[in-house]
Amino acid sequence: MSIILDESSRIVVQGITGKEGQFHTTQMVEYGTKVVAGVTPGKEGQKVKGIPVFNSVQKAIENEGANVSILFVPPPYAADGIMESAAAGVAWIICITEGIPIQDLIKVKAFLKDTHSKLIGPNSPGVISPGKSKAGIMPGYIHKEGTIGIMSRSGTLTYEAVDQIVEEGYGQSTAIGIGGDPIIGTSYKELLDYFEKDNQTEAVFMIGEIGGNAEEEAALWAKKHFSKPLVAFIAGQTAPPAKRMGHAGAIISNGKGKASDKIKCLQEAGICVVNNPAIMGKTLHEVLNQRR
Amino acid sequence: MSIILDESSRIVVQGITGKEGQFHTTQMVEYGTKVVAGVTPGKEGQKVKGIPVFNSVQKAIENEGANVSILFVPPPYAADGIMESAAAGVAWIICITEGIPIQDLIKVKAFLKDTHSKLIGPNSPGVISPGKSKAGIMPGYIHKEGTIGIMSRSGTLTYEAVDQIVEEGYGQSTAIGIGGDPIIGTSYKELLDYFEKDNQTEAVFMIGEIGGNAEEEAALWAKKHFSKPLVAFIAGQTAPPAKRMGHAGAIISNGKGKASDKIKCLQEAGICVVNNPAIMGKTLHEVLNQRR
Amino acid sequence: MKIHEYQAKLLFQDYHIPIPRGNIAQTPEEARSVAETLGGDTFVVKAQILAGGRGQAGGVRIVHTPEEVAKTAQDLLGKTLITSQTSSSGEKIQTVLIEEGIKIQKEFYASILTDRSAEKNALMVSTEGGMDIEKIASTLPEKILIEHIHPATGILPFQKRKIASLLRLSKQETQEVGELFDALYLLFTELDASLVEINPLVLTKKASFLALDAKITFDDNALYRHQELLSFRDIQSLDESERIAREAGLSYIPLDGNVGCMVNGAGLAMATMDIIKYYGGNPANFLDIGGGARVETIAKGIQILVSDPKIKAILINIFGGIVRCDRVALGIIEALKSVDVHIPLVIRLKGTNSKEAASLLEKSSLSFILADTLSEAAKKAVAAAKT
Amino acid sequence: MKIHEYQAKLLFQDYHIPIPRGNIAQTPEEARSVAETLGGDTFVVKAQILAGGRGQAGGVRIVHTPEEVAKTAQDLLGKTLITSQTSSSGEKIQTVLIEEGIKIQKEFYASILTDRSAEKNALMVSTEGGMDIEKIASTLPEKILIEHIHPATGILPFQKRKIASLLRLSKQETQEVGELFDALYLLFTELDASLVEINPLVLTKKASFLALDAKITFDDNALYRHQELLSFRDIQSLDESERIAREAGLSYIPLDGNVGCMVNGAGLAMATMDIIKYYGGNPANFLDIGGGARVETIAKGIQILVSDPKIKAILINIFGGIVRCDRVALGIIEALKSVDVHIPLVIRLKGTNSKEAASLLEKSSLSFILADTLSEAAKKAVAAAKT
Repeated sequence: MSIILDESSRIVVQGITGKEGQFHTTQMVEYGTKVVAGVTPGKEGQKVKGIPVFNSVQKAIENEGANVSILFVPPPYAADGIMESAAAGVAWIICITEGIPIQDLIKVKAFLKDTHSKLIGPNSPGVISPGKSKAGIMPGYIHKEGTIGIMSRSGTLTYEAVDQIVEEGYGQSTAIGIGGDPIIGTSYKELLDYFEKDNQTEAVFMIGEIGGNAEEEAALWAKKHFSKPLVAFIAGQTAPPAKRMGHAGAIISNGKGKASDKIKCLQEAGICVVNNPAIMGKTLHEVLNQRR
Repeated sequence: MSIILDESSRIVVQGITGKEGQFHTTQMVEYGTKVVAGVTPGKEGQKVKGIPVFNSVQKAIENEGANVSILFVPPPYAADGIMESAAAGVAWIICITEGIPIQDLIKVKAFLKDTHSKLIGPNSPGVISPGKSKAGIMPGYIHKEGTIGIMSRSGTLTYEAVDQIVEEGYGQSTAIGIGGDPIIGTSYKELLDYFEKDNQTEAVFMIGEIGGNAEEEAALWAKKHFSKPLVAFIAGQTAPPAKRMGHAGAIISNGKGKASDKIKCLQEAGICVVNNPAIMGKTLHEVLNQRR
Repeated sequence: MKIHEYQAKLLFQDYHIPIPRGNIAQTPEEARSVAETLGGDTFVVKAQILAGGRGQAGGVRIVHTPEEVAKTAQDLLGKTLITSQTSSSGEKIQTVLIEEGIKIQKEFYASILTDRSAEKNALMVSTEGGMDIEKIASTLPEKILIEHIHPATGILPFQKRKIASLLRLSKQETQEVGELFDALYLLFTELDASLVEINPLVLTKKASFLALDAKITFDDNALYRHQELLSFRDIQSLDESERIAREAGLSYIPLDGNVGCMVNGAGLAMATMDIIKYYGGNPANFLDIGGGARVETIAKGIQILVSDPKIKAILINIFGGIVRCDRVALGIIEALKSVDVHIPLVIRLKGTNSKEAASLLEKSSLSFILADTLSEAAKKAVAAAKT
Repeated sequence: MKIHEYQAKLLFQDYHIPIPRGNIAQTPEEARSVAETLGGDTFVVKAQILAGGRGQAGGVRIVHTPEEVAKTAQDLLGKTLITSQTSSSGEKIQTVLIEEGIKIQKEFYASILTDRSAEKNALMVSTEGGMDIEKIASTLPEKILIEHIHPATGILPFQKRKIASLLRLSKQETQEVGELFDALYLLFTELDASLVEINPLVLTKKASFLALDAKITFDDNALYRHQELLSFRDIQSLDESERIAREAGLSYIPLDGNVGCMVNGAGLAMATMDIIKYYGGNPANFLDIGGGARVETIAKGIQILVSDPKIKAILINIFGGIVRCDRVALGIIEALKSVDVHIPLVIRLKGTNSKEAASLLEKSSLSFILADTLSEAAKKAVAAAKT
């Protein structure tokens, strides 16, 4: 097994007729993903690379049995698209869209509480279970099927980590970009729970960065509930304090969010933290070696 | 044990300085309930029957360690009082208030999703775990400590049932009025889960009535997950169709809500349904006797 | 609280929900004058009653001259209209609404209401306008769309697209109907409605939407924050008994049986009706006197039951809790001083101080039939009604 | 997007949030005229810059005559103000705000902002107005109240009571401050702000509330739906480099190091800065060119780095995914035709078509230092900056 995606995942692409949607649909199909439907309101009846387009997610589900949606929908319409998918009942919603207003996301989070759907992202490169299915924009070929779960807030840094890990001879069970926005769907902590229960996953690599306290929450949870090796890297040790929110923002987060605090918290929870991004793969290998 | 309330429950009375609040506080204290604090904004420093009054639930918790709140707050302020209790973090909120606008309750339900508090009511006679604690307006003396869990949407009909059950020689673990309003906090279904896990409870008597589909949901859940004897009565077989909502209301509930449909659904789930309210106690006794 | 169509349309105007031009009249002369002011060659005269089912009962008529409008108003005003949704005594027409005739392209159904199971408000739409929505639900359920509205978001764009898809609307029409639903939801939440219904919602030949009918029910519990709505309350349209009940704060619903009953608590009241039926009787009403049980309330309750000629016996069933039975007994004795009861009265007082209550009643010079258990009380009442 | 105090106060007025009387001036003459119109014997002249920390830096002055107002305006206008929150080059004052002097009874702090951890908006209040809120948080945390706002309810009465309790307000004041917070929250959500701050919020000697200062930051992602706010954008106050970056859609933050870097993706950009530091160098900036990596974008990025005299070497680190490295290489070659680079340039292109990219770069007549791994790239860049 893997998490979120496997061979049986049936993907519906929201925004399939857009430039991004078309391009990545092709890429996903080439990777072997079962893209069964697309959605663009008003374009029902069209086809993109032979894939039928519907006016609504509900119709895509009724007609093609889609159970995962991926969004390449422009920011003004993306929150609505997420909620449409959730109301229609897909299991996972993967939102690639970057730049969704934060007030929209606050409403999305409230809306999702009354549904059974889980959201990945927004501002995520997507999810890949190598060898099985890819719902995202990551280059599929750098990945390899295997035993390492990867979760990250970043895109290209994840590719770097994947590359290093493959270099050491390991593949991935599932690699997930959880999204770079301040408010996102599924957290590291929740994903750890999935990885814990997943047979294929033997260890997890977490790529964090400054801001928020998602890494700390994951660490505290992992200390109690996660039995597999967990290795982490936190980007942003040299980054200046976030300019965006000013001082009030720093208070509301209780002064959390600094890389040094995160690293300390993770280490206290017994997690191995890599301090040089060039040896992410190597460190993981060492940790796994020690355990054997 | 019992559910919701036991000897260790520390009650804060919201609206303690009002007429109802004062009267029932006295009654509860006489029953042996640990009423540790009262709340009425602007009346901090006063005492009611020796119980300290605070301006906010948060202060009542900080000062007196309250973990259950009961509301005798007039309808215009009740929804706010419930949310205040939830934000302050009491485990159970028991709302006696009748006549809260339904739009307020829709917001309350959304608000509660982000808290760890559970709501009983509104428009509930309250909760009693006989011999231990009473947070409600029911006459304590008719109850007796024992093994039967009771849950009901009604007040006096529950007293009738309790009376009949005691007549047959049984006491109650906990008796709960879940509230007579269309939108309420904790459902029959959720309470069944608590009763299932409660050692003291050997059987449950459910008193339902026409309207909504809470009894049906409980029955479907019980069929799968409830291992103890469950006996039910549904009031309103002769009641006229609800006038309030007109025809549109009947559609939205999918034609559900009729007593006959409810009884059929419960019986199909293997639940013994009493058809004469005069033999609620007797029937429960027979069911328990058969099982032994 | 229900309000009249013309009142609902006044509120629609406040929220910019389009309605036909028109005005009300309470005399044929007023009606003629309204029609003359409206102009045109088609008028609709609509009887203003609170119950539904007007159309089939002849309460909505299309005519073509101000003269005919006046004549129709004359016909309707002061008349009692009996529809499938009124009681058998019907509802008196005190006002008519006269509107311009509208050239209709399509008719739809639209409403917003609270869905107790989902614990949310919901919008309901159907392609089949002007029909009984319950009938559509049973025969053409695929023609009905129900969408729940999250309190943090309001009606979402994807939900508006679903409406448009069901109703096969153009882009321009989708935009228009989306705004109409937003306005309807705003009215619904701001005014604490429990139902707002437009049946039919029409698309005119001029391609714009119009609420041809309008029905609003308000949440009685929220009226305290809408003082402006209280003037809409139409006590006149209620039965005499229903008016007395409302004024006394009693929850009362008349039925067709012969055993009247008066109970404290809605659940016990229903159970009492059920057991009357169980022992072969027929409950004549639902009557919940609530928790207080003051002398005056009890007196009003008995008065209502006594004035119903169908009732042959009365069962009073009180389970005393916080309310003591001896107090209730005194209340009954006091009440019966002011109300003359010519039919058998079965009384069951159970719970707190019930023994004291029984002795009080026995000591009084009035005649009752006392009962101890619920079954005994029901059996005695049913038997008494048969004699 | 940050806006100036006077702009924020214009929006406050729209939402009926009370502010002192006042007006802006861009010349001493205008300033004198504003003061004369205001009248009274106390005036506050406030430099309008986007960064905080104005007060300590001498950007807010109290004077008593229109003459002094003109003189103070003369002092401030055109001057560059360096505060604890500006960059070392400071911010130029182009406008001053002149307001009436206010007699203050009490000073508070009030703000609304988004709490990413709670995934909700929150209001923050403190008894300690006019001070740096971060300092209060570290020294007097019990003087700060933070309340999360549920999107379905807005600010609730119990939360307003908590504010009143902390600030020790009378019933009348509680009512007033409650309305002020409702207005603030409405502004915040309707205009998609990420921070609205009033510091100090004052209770005047006349016992009414007034926003003495006003600070608003908007969510850049939501500006598309607030065209009316775009006129508030003050490009003039930005550094030349920051302006170029914004126009080119680059995410750029200058720092104090000597190794410039240009990376695709924020996470990898931060990791690149970290590894420069790890190998003994000092990153000069954060620069994320995003996913597209068009020739023009790359050119602008290099141009920004080259124009920073502190930078002694540049590291370009690109992990090609969907963006092919050969394309990026062509972009760099093309870009270097228009930008003159006099410092060492270390390039690492990894991922899709990285081999083709390397050969393209080698074939070009330009001089680079190529690297394969992340550590190699960082080491080479750090070494190059030292020479």
